[in-house]
Amino acid sequence: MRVLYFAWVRQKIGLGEEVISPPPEVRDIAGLVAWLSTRSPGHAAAFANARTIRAAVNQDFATPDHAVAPGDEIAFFPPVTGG
Amino acid sequence: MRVLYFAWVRQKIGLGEEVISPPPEVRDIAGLVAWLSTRSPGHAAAFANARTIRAAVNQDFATPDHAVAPGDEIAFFPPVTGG
Amino acid sequence: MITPTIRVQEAGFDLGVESARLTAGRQDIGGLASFVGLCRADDGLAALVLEHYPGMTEAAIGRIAAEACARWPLSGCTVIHRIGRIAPGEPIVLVLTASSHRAASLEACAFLIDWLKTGAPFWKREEFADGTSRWVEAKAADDAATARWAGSVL
Amino acid sequence: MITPTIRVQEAGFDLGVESARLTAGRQDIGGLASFVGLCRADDGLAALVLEHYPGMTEAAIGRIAAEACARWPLSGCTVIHRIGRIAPGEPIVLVLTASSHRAASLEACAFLIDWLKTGAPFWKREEFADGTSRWVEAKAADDAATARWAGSVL
Repeated sequence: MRVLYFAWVRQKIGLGEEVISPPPEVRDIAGLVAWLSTRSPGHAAAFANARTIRAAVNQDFATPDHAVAPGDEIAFFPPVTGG
Repeated sequence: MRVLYFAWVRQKIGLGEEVISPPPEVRDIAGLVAWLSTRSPGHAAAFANARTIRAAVNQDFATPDHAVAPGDEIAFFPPVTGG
Repeated sequence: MITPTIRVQEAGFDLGVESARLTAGRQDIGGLASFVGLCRADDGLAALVLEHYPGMTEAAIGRIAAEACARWPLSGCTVIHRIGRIAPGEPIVLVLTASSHRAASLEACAFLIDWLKTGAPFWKREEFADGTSRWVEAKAADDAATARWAGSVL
Repeated sequence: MITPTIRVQEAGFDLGVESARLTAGRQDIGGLASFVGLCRADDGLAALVLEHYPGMTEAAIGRIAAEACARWPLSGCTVIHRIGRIAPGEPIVLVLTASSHRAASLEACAFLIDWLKTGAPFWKREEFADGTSRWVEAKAADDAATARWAGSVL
């Protein structure tokens, strides 16, 4: 599973991208956030306030209950500010 | 009093402009239209359907009850179609 | 309060040139909205011929632009309306509005073009390839679009 | 159904060039609406730095543009969004919509810029003259503007 980070999520984690293999009980975005938060203090800081984080699964916006699977491309980022 | 005609009002009357001296009982746009209608068959045709005619007094849109005075610049034209 | 740029002219205009003129040297403009009305070749149309009321036209557009500046915090406003003969594909009218924020520029632009349709003394005549010609009739839809901006003092 | 032109690029763009490209050789366009978002020099801003999600960005803008084409009868649609470093006074985003009628072009243009603000994965960081830097926070007003276009399937 490939995970991408953008904007201040990327800065707090200190990585733009990582390849991970979460345990099988991680089935959705919410579960993945909980599991990622344990990986480093940076991860914990980035995901500390889940309300300020948005996610995408395979390049489509996804809610916390969206399923995640081994081959997916997952991304975490702040609310978007384009335009 | 100077009267200007535009678009099909001008074409029906056959004049773009004329200087007129209506009698003193012509006090407003409605009265002026009635008086102008008697000047020629072209005038009569132009003003035959008063609902399709708009007016301006001194370059400002005016309703039929708007007063007219000797020094005024009056204009008659169809509803506008700019833009 | 800014001074709108208003021009009534036979010559064409260039959106890029006018927008560059409005924004040149500025760092306070966050949104620039524009509308260009063009001549469509509907039903064998050969040309549009636009007549106007010299003097009143400029005054009417000036009042409409001043009203837009009073309603929205504009940092720039350009209105150009062509007269005379216009071929299909050519531009007829340009409205350009700048503001620090996008909503103001977009709303003022829509307001101005709606009002120009119903509040400025222009008349369009259509000339067709077969030599016939007819005056364009005012549309109830245009009055309705203008009425959206209720409460105007125009 | 037209194919929108969508570009995500570091380079600047020119409104005049893009509008000429969209209307070249056409005689069926009655209205061309545009919006350009520019970088303001607020509070000592030295530059905006725009980050995006390559791949998803283009897909998201493509879905938003397709939705606009489904809602309004557009005869042309261009969306250009810059990324990277942008100085005050420079353009950030362009939305250009053409239709046979003005209302469709104006509404689709407003729809697209509202949606781009909330539906495409861009993030802005502000760099200030004093060397500090901060991520721009999403605005509730932008969500409200997007919500105006209720019923979207996006």
